[in-house]
Amino acid sequence: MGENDANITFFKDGLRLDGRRADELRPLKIEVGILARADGSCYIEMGGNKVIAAVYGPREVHPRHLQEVTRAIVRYRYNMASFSVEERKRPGPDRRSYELSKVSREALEPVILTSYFPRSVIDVFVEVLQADAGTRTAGINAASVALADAGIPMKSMISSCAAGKVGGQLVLDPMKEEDNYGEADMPIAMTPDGRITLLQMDGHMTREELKTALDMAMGGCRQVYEVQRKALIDKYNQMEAEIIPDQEQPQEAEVL
Amino acid sequence: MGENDANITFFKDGLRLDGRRADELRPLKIEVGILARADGSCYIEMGGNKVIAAVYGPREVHPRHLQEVTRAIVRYRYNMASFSVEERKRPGPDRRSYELSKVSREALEPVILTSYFPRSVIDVFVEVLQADAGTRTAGINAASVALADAGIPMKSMISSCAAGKVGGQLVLDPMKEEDNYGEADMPIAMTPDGRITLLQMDGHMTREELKTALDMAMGGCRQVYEVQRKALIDKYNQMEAEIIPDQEQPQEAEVL
Amino acid sequence: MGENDANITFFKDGLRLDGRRADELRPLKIEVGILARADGSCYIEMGGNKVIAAVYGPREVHPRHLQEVTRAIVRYRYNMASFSVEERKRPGPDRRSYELSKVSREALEPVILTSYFPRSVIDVFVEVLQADAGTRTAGINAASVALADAGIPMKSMISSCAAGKVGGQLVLDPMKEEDNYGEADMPIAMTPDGRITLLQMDGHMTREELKTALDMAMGGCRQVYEVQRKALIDKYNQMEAEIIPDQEQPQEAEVL
Amino acid sequence: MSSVLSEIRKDYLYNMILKGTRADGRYFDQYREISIERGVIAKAEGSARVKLGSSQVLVGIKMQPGEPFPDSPNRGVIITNAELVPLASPTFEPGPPNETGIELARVVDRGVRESKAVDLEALCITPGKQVWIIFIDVHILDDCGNLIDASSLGAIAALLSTKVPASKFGLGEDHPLPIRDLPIATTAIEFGDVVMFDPDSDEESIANSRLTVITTADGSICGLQKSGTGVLNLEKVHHIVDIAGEKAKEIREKFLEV
Amino acid sequence: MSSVLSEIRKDYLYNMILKGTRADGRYFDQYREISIERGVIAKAEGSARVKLGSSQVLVGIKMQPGEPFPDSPNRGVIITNAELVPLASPTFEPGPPNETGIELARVVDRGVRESKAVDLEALCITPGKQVWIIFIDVHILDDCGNLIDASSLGAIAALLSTKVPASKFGLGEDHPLPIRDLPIATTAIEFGDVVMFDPDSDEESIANSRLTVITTADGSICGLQKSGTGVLNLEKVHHIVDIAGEKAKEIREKFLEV
Amino acid sequence: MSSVLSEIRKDYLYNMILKGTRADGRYFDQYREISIERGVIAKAEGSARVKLGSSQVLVGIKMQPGEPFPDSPNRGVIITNAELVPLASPTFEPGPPNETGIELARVVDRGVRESKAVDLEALCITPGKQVWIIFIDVHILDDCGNLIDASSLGAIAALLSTKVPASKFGLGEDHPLPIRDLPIATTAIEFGDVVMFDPDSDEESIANSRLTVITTADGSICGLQKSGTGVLNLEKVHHIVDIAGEKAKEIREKFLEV
Repeated sequence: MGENDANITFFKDGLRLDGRRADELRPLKIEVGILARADGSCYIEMGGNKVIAAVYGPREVHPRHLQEVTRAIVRYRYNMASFSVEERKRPGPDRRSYELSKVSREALEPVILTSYFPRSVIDVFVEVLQADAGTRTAGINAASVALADAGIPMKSMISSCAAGKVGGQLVLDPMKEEDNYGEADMPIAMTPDGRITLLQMDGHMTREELKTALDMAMGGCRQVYEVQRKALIDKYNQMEAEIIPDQEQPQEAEVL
Repeated sequence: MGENDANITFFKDGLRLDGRRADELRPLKIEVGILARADGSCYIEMGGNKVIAAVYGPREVHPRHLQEVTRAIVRYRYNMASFSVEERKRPGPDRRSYELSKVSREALEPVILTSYFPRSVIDVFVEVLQADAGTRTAGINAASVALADAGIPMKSMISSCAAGKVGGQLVLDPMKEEDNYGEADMPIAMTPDGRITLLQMDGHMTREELKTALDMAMGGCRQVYEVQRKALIDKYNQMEAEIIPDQEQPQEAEVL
Repeated sequence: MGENDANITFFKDGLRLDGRRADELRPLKIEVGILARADGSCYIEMGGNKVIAAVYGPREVHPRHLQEVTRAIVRYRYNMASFSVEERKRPGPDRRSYELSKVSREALEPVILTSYFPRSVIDVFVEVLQADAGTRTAGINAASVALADAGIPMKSMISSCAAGKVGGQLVLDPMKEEDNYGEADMPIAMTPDGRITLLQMDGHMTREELKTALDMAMGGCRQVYEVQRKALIDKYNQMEAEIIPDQEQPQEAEVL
Repeated sequence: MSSVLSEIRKDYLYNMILKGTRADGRYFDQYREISIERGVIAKAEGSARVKLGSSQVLVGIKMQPGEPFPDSPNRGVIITNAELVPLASPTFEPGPPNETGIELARVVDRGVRESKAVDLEALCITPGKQVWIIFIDVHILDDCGNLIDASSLGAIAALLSTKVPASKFGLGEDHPLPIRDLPIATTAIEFGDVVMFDPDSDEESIANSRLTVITTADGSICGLQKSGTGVLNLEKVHHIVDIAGEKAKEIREKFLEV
Repeated sequence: MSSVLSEIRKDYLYNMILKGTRADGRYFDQYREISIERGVIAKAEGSARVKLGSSQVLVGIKMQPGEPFPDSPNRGVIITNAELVPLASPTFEPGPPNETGIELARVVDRGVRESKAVDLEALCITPGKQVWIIFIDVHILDDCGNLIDASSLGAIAALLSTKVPASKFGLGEDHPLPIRDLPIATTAIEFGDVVMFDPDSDEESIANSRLTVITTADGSICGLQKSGTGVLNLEKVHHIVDIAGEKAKEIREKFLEV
Repeated sequence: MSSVLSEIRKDYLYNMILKGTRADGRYFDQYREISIERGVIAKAEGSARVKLGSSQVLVGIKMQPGEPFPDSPNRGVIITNAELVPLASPTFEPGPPNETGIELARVVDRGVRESKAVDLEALCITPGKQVWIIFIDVHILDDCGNLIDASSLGAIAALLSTKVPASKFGLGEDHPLPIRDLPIATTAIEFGDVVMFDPDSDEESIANSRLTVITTADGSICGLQKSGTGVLNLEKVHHIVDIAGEKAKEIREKFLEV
């Protein structure tokens, strides 16, 4: 975490600098199926974060020696666009992105029914187009929806959200300023029934604060889950709507 | 192209700085079969350029997954020696050499009868020992001769040459000063009957200038072709000459 | 070799700066079998050098195309820890470590019975934890013991030691100061019966000096061999000691 | 695609061509629908998201002060990079740009550079010491063909939306990047003796040759790039260059000068 | 390990667990024997060799003056690296750190950094110009499980033994590195609904999830890292965090404060 | 070469040796024909193309001002690199230098460096600040064996032809590089108890051991490098060193001092 700067105030009239309550998420927008080539895809805006996830697979594994005979392997590639951050980032993975890719993959893998697809791979690609604290949680949320969009069988969705500590107070879904100058950041991911698949923390929390922060972050995940669910239902309804007219007006389809 | 510097004169008494007419090639020298290990090889001097090309193959492809079942693949590696340019170049490929390798390969591949050699590779290696504008065209010319020297079946030769624009005037086969300070450079490669296999241009030309420049460059390619052809015939005659004396004087051969 | 600095005295009262005679080794300590995961291992202190060697194998070769059908291949990786030298070394191999790995491998391979294990690999890993001139010889000595500890069949041990020239005089097993400011360094490795498997030299020696230096270095190798042999016998005796009580007190073994 | 499937696809497309049309019903010189959204990335100095049919490209511009090249001490520096991230196509692989990505970046770069679209002299801060560095980062999101045209269009659109971030570096007030020309890349492929503009992925996969023509606002040509293992005769080159000029004019007027 | 062997091993360990014990007879929350040797590398500014059961880790500290990061001009810099050299395990391969090595280095780094164990302000030489750079190099020698705890312990032990080499750089007299906290990482795995601390390699290979908790001297938490493809419910998290606090206290008092 | 063919070749060469000769009729200590052409690359400060039998090597020298190493502030810097480009042999692969290329470069470097052939003190421009950097780039063109001797000879020949490009950098007039010694590398292999100098590729492929001896003008030895997985007894070493001295003298007098 960044150094705590005594001159920064994180709250005004009981609200955060962007007007949120302590336990409020940033505006969340999810679009399903926005890419033509990918088997499944999702675009998410979570506050200032703009992230796309794509899923390819199950498909053949190259190189072969990576194959698992009893299950599909899952690969996850978290990547930041060079222009996604204040100071241009050199293209390509760095140590941070390797770690985030690992924990994000481990956040999703528990719910993917990998045993259905032995010897194959499910590839999840996450591109951060604009970063504003919480890109890993945004990425996991998008990836979870993209997996569903690709028709990958899953035990449940995964929803992700962070809790933080700023100016001695716990807050949900910290934005950039809170992340930079706050005292702690704790991203988690979980299933709708509260089983934790990702848990990281850095900063400084007492035993009691950690308890409260976990409850708060889990509440955030539940809110995220509702938005993910709604986006998928909308997409499904829209597909239905697109298919039915065609069936009712076959002559028009031929004209096209 | 470099910035056009108003203080530079490119012509004197109607001739270029090195005494050439606008449509005149630089001195061109081609030697065939100058390497012992390669299956085919060629050394070319084209103005100040000194370039060697070697061909290996058809031979087995490694790694295997690059194999094509119906034809040979062609690989082309354009490489500059560290000492070939004014300021020492770091060894190894850079973005420019990757692009030049690609377009050079695509300049030659149309005439190579790749279907004769399924699952194999034809490797073309081009080393620029000294660079003086036009290294890609010199490399393609050398590579084309080296392919013939290696006995690779080809529909025809490929000849390559650039046209440029300097001081508002079109010139054939620009040298370093004309390339650095000129307004446009357009390298092409073609078969003897005028089918274009490489075409690049950067700079600034009107629609009409482009037409003329294309004609000029194609004329240059035809001149290059004559030199390539002669070098191969000379090599062939020399080989004949080497073989026949041995047959006529067997006793001397034993002495050796 | 470093530049000879006229102001440095390498001898005082006929002894070297660390009190050694010209033909005396630095203190040498060898421990066998100090790692649990490796098939064989050895820790060596040779003056200020602290080096660990580990052996894995014979084991399967990856990637497969490196396999040899009639014998095991031997790999040797010499690596310096970042903190092993005065100025922090960037992790990973450099040109020096590639060369040392090559000559060290070639120093050991002559005595390894590689034909016993076709299609497999014997991996030797050497980590320099602290460097003080002579790390390659220390590494070879440790690796040779680790190979024996791993039960790899060998025709004989290999022992390694350098001779150097400082202040115009030949010395055995040069330490850092002698190596940095001396006139020549000549590391060798050999079998107990004097067959040379490694020989390198840089610096400046007359034909006669070279002769004497070779004899001196070979004498050093013989001394090293005695310490290697003793360390292995001690280890063997200790293992015997550990196994025999168990056999005599089976009831106690069951209690554990 | 397996080679059997690709043969079937090739036959199908070829039969369409014999009938004088393309798989999606376009004319041979017709572009797919284009849409451009500028300023989509607030963290970047400039940005544009281009959709060309189903192809999607995002170009971001970042600027920072840095050292000039020794041979042009008074001019700003342009560095163009293209990332063909594996999200965008089943055929893209993670890792540093391969031949295709490098060629794409270099052709986009050539258009901007050779057209002198950016007034680089105006980007000198202290002669010989400090100039503005412009990073043009092309991020491919969905590869449904003709990435060169989409990326080139994204680059110039993003540059048009770019503010020089002078205040951030204590170098005066922010101001728009000085743009002097509007280069447009137009790409055609040749297959079965027919020339088709703005190829989609299927068309690209069957093409013999491809030719990109970059045109400036005055109708001149500032870049050419042929690729592919086919040949082009002089007549086809002239045909492509002529139509390219018209198409570039239409695109420029419709998307960049309104 | 072949998958047959690994199944047998898994069954064996599972049966032990049903009996309430572990393969080596430890209690579920019991650590293996720990030993720490400091100052083992004379060429390093600080060093420590940690044995945790059969696992062996050597941590070396090197310091040199260098430039601060632009966003913290008055503070020293910590750079942590972990080398999982192939000497340490049959599964490690030569080459740059992979995912596992990177995660290890980052978790060790997080403990040192987030606990504010090193007084970085005291490592400023000339504000904005020159500060001390601390390289924490973790060198794994023998991987018999739980490298995170062994490496984290090695890092703080090595830092405690570190002398700032000021005289070597003409910056005054050497002095001990100012250490303000003693972070301890404690790691547990979950398998068969049981939580086991300080897992050995076999236990790691069958674990569903792993959770590392880093605790500071005041009993607070300064780092968490879950890994593995299993899930953890809230109850298990709290259970692990509670025991982690106790274990960390024991280790800190026994090995770092004597 | 397939292993059957290589066995046949080995037998053939072995039988020749039993008869006291080599496949190309040379004596065991006889070199192939040598030719050296200097100044072949006008863009380089110095260059030499060496033919040793059918082996061909081109060495180019580039010089530029740069920073000295901290431990030798008043001396120029030599950087030696060898490129075993795939043009030169069917066994060479593209990519950064492998073990063989690195060893080659380091042995060439050792000869130049340890013989003190170049007066590095004379290459100091401003003590501690600026010195001349000499890049010795060895470019292998045709590998027909014994690249070490060909490359070492090329290096010293190229250095002898080198002009320090002072005027280009505003540092006075160009002048020849100050050369003080003429190191010559001579290489022999051991096979079937016979020692052969200047091995060709076939001989190299069957060799048990190889020994390179680098000799200075005064007949001293400034470098040794044994390689290969065979052994050498003391007698063979002395034999090789003795003949190496004679051969080096012949080569030096014939090619470098005329």
